Amino acid sequence: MPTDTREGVTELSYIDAIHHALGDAMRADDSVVLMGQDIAGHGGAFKITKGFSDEFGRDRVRNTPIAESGTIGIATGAALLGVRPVIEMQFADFITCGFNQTVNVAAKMFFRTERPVPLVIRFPGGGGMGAGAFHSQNIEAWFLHVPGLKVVAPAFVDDAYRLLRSAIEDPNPVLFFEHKFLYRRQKGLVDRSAPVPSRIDGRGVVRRDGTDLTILSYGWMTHRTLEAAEALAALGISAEVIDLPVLAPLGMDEILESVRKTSRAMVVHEATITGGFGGELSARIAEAAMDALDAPIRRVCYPDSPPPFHKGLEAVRIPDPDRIVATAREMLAW
Amino acid sequence: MPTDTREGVTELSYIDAIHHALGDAMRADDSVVLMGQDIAGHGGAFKITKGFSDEFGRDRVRNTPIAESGTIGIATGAALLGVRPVIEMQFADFITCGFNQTVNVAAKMFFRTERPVPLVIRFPGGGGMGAGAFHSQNIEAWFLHVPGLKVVAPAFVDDAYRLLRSAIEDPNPVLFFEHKFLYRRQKGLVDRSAPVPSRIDGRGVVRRDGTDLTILSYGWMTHRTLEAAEALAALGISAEVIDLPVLAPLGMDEILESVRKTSRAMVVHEATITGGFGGELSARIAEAAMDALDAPIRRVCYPDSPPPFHKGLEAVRIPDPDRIVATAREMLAW
Amino acid sequence: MTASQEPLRAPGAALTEGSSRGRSGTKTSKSSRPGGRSDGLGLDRAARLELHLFLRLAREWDLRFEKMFKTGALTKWYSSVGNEATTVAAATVLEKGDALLSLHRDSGAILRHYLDPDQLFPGLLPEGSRRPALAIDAREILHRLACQMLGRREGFSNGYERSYHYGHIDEAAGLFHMGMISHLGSMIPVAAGVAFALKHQGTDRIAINFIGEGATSTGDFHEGLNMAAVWKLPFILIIENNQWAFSTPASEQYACASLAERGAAYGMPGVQVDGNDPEAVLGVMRTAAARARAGGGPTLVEAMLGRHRGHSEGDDSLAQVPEQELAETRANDPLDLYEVKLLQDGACDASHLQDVAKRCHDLWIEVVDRAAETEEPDATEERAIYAD
Amino acid sequence: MTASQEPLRAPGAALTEGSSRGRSGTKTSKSSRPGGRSDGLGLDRAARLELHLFLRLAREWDLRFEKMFKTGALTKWYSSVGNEATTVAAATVLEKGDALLSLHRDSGAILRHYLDPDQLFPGLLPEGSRRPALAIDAREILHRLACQMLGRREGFSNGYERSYHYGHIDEAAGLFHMGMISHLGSMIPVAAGVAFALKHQGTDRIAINFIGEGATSTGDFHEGLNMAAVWKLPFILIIENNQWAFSTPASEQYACASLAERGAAYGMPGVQVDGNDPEAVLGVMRTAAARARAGGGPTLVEAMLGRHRGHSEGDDSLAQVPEQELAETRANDPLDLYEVKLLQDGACDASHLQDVAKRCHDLWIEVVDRAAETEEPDATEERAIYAD
Ligand SMILES: Cc1ncc(C[n+]2csc(CCOP(=O)(O)OP(=O)(O)O)c2C)c(N)n1
Ligand SMILES: Cc1ncc(C[n+]2csc(CCOP(=O)(O)OP(=O)(O)O)c2C)c(N)n1
Ligand SMILES: [Mg+2]
Ligand SMILES: [Mg+2]
Repeated sequence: MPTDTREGVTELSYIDAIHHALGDAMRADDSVVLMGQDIAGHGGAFKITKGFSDEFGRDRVRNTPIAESGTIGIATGAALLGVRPVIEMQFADFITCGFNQTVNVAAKMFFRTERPVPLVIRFPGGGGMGAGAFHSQNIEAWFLHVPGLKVVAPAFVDDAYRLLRSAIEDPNPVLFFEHKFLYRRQKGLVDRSAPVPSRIDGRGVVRRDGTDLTILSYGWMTHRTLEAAEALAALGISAEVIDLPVLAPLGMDEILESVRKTSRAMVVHEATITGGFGGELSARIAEAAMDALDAPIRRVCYPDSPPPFHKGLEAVRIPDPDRIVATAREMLAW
Repeated sequence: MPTDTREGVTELSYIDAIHHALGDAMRADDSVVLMGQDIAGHGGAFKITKGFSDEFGRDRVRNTPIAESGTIGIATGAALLGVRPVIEMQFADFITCGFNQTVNVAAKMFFRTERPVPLVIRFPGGGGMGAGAFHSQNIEAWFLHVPGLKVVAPAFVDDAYRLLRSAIEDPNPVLFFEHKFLYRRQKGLVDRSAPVPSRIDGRGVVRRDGTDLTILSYGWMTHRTLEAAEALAALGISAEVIDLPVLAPLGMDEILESVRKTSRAMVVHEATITGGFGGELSARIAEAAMDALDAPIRRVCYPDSPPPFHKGLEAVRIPDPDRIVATAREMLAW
Repeated sequence: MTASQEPLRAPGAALTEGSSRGRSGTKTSKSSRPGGRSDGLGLDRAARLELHLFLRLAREWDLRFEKMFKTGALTKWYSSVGNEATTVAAATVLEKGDALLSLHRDSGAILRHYLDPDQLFPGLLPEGSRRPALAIDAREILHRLACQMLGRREGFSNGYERSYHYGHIDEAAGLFHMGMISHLGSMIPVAAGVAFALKHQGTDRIAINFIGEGATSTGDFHEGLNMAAVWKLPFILIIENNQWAFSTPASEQYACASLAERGAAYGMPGVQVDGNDPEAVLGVMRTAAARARAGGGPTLVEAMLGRHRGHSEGDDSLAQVPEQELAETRANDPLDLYEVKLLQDGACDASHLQDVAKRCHDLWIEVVDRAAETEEPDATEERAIYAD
Repeated sequence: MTASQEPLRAPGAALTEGSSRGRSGTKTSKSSRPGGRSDGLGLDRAARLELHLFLRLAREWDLRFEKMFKTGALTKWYSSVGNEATTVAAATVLEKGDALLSLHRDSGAILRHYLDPDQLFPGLLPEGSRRPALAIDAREILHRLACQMLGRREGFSNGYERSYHYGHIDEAAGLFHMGMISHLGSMIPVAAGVAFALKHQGTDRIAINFIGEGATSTGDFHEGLNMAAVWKLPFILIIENNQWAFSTPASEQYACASLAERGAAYGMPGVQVDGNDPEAVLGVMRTAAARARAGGGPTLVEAMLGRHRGHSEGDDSLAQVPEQELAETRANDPLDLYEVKLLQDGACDASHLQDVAKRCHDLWIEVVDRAAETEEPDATEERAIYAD
């Protein structure tokens, strides 16, 4: 990990950006407390919190027992009194063991009692590494159907840093989906001294301008979409790529503006297709901009199956630039 | 409850249909076992299993401790050896405490091991009774995003009976959403001696023919949609109402055929809008039949909030015939 | 009998015998009540009459709402009748800045923690070692509480949450009260988390939480208590063991000799106490609270109670309780027992008891009538799902 | 020492003292091993040498895959090294029709339950009271097992599941084996459910399941064991307490004196045993299995082990284990200890041990090499999510 130099803009990997966002937030605000399995000492399964228990002490960097529900419950209770817990799920998939605390206790607390719950849960998620059915899932859609939660899924390093800082300041429960595949592969410039918004709020971010179709994506898939856009350009098709670093709450203005401009919309995500967030996005577009559409809205997603273990079996399921390109061509040819 | 007369067709309430489906399945197949809180003796919170522990014995009608995860886990294990457990959640909302067992153990078992899990979980769900945030939720969308689960949500009494019988015969985990509001209000004719399919499989069922727009719904909302269609007819608008008694797996043929005919599609559900199944339905239609559409696809759903306790606060949130009518009129005027 | 490593025996606490564990249809703890040996606790008359006042206050509260339920003015009611000795005594150890996390049968704890009896009934109680009251306007908070029960706009949740599902936090007064969500067990980790914050923030404040014996079967009971023990949190969980969960007897809920034994499974004291004896409960709670404040960590308290009412009013779940058990339960009504004891001890005379009962009864008529006249929630008002 | 109501003391079982509970950095169970007093168990030479064979077989299995991991032929490996005495001995009580539900360090149990040593190594073991073998083609099943580890098409899950996450059920042979899902604790209720079915279907068959001490903190541990106890299921849960969960020491996982004490919290026997002594474990398991078969319900077994490897190969989690503890752990390698004991008792000579080691080593080279030559899964094949 780079040493802690907070001056100016530095190039960081996605995982280092998360490491620094946590560290900087801990330095900026004493009420921030980290909880998770193996995060003290060892530094967590991905070593993101390495060194923190030495720097901040074991009172603020707390190993938990293997108890996702207990941990989220305790964090929620602590948040009611102004502690700002940031929980690391060892893998995103394990949230199913803390599901009730997340969707019924933390998410509904403000609506029920008007008492804020400043809580962040970090989710190292996603596939691409042959990690099998329980270490590869993309499960954000469950939480996008839960009023009261905010959901973040950065594709880029600067977003990973800034949005995690914002998430920690936000007085609401924020689920922060980090993509494991990007951890060491994705790099970018981060200005750690720039102020960040104190609230999480979502809108589409145009990552590539285009005129023929709009492709929406988030997380790892934004990068595959950008690759596909590059390939499409070579074919003479101009794709506008919109990244959604925040999935909830999500303003639609930028998305609709783009779709109105290009007249075609595609959604790409790694989560399984049925009931995924692509349906929601498609529906919102179909509702608000159907008049502008020159082709059906298409979704390029994981098929409806659990993640298989073998990399070859997994690879055919994860959306790739080829599928995106082929789908875009069908849309243009429609 | 009507006494057990299995001959011919009888009129039953929705709740009695469920009672009889369970009883008839227990009689037909010794391997069916009921598990749930308070289901023996007392007969469950809704008295659906009243009398069963006397008739079938406490070995087959088992009170469980308050342990949704443990119960679903035990049922899953038992199902691996050919027991056919039917679990009653006391209220649908409590499934969050057994979420991991449902989505990770039961749902994925067949894909992972090719070993079937013949398991039914019954969900008394839905609102309309001022029962507050934890006894009113409509949470089917979470499970529609989980490959390997089948999901049923009958609106009509005959479907409630037949689909529950089919669900119990199906070798897969089936989540059976019963709407509490319909329990005693909905009545219908049931032929308890007619054979039922041994598998759950979904397709849209046209409950009212129409030509101007297609409205898709399920559960309680199918009835409100039918009421709305009646009101629309008085306004000279002919709505085709398609009920979806099975949400997963869902064939789209009937739906698309209807939409192609009417050129307009609306989805009505009681679940909160963002991330709800309406998005999926809308997306499928937008993908497969956009060329046929004369108006944007609209969703009439619960707004993004937890269910409030007070009936007045709840009433303004649940889709009602007025909202459906108003939306239909907008679509026709588009 | 306690199964803990460090048996908690508060002076004079009337601990029931683990071997006589109350089970449905069998001998319950009540039959083995060793009688209220309160001497060692050192309670003076004032403290005892204050305890009694809150038992009565809570009882009359429930009776008022039960009546409303019967007349149809309420559609649902979960009764706290029979739990008062435990809940009132437990909340008696709470001080300013402590946290109360209550369940559905804890009106006694709520009233005890919120109220200053001198504000409500000036001069009714003698001077003496009474529990210091929080600086809260008693009438005002009772009005909101009653509105909350009725789902009115002026209730703590403005009609958005049902009865005991609200939270009320008044930092200035040092009041932290968070009610329940329906999902049983869920609030145990949350309460432990409140205790964590209190400790983490450097105070010696504590959090207490209640749970029925049925909800001890939930995973959150285990995860919450285990973490509370490992993190040595200033937390007390009180099991209100009324032997029944809805219609399910304790024998179908757990197979251990006593739930107090689970303390040892987490490395914390576990103590079983006669929950019908407020002074016994108070003794146990004092020890547990002192331990928590001193950094000694959590305690599990199992208060043995009887089932006086059905699960909720109007369901027929009481029909599952054997008649003999029900008769015993009624013969061991905690309020009756305590009144007899006070009379026997000469702590008060019958006219005091009548006076208290009448005042409480009248208070609730007045408070609830006033609440019933307030506005229903306004469905056109916005209610945010996010804090901003 | 057991905290159970009915202490399980199998004849000759080497129970460690609860008071000397192994904790990271402190005295572990191994230092208080009372030595293998196996006499009371009545094991003859054949039975002991069979136990040993499977310890060695499991050890060599792991060493083979560890080697492959080091050369990069495997990307992930969870080692069972050090757990063999517990897992092999536990599976030794399994009979035809019994169910094994294994975790990530249970190759010993799997191999023991699947294999007939006479098929693999004819004449190697003496005649005597050996465990009856299932009628399974040993070579065939080992081939599939090795393919499973390598993610090959011919593995039990056809490459769809990783290593020990598969299930293999062969009704004709009376083999029921279900592996794990990643979510720790989840399989405890499932295993209890398998036990439920076995009981419900009128058999006297049992189910056994393993869990690490870390996973005892999960809600499913609690819900599963509580229900197993209330329903008196023929179920044995064996905690492989190697004192560490990934990088987290037991002291940060639980605060009770021993996990065996949790038996009492559920009303079932809880017994702590020296998990490095296969005969001690076998004794405890025999008592538990007999109890389960007779309708007496479940047992919780806590086998005290050492942490010989990191959490998974190649992570640096072993760095968290204090050197002194690691040295002690290695000095108490269960395989070494058992070999010394067999030699001391004259049950075999050194050449037998060498012979066994060589045969096992060679077997795995052959089996794994053959598996490594098989096809990768076919990504164009359909894999159904629904049974039909
Ligand atoms: C997780 C969960 N499952 C089921 C229920 C339904 N339920 C509500 S109260 C109750 C019985 C509670 O019994 P107990 O814990 O003993 O409390 P008591 O009502 O006896 O005070 C049940 C099963 C629930 N609220 N939460
Ligand atoms: C519910 C859940 N949370 C977290 C994890 C991540 N995880 C995998 S193994 C492990 C440690 C397990 O320790 P233990 O139970 O002691 O078993 P051991 O590996 O020591 O045999 C953890 C935390 C998991 N698999 N499941
Ligand atoms: Mg109870
Ligand atoms: Mg371990």
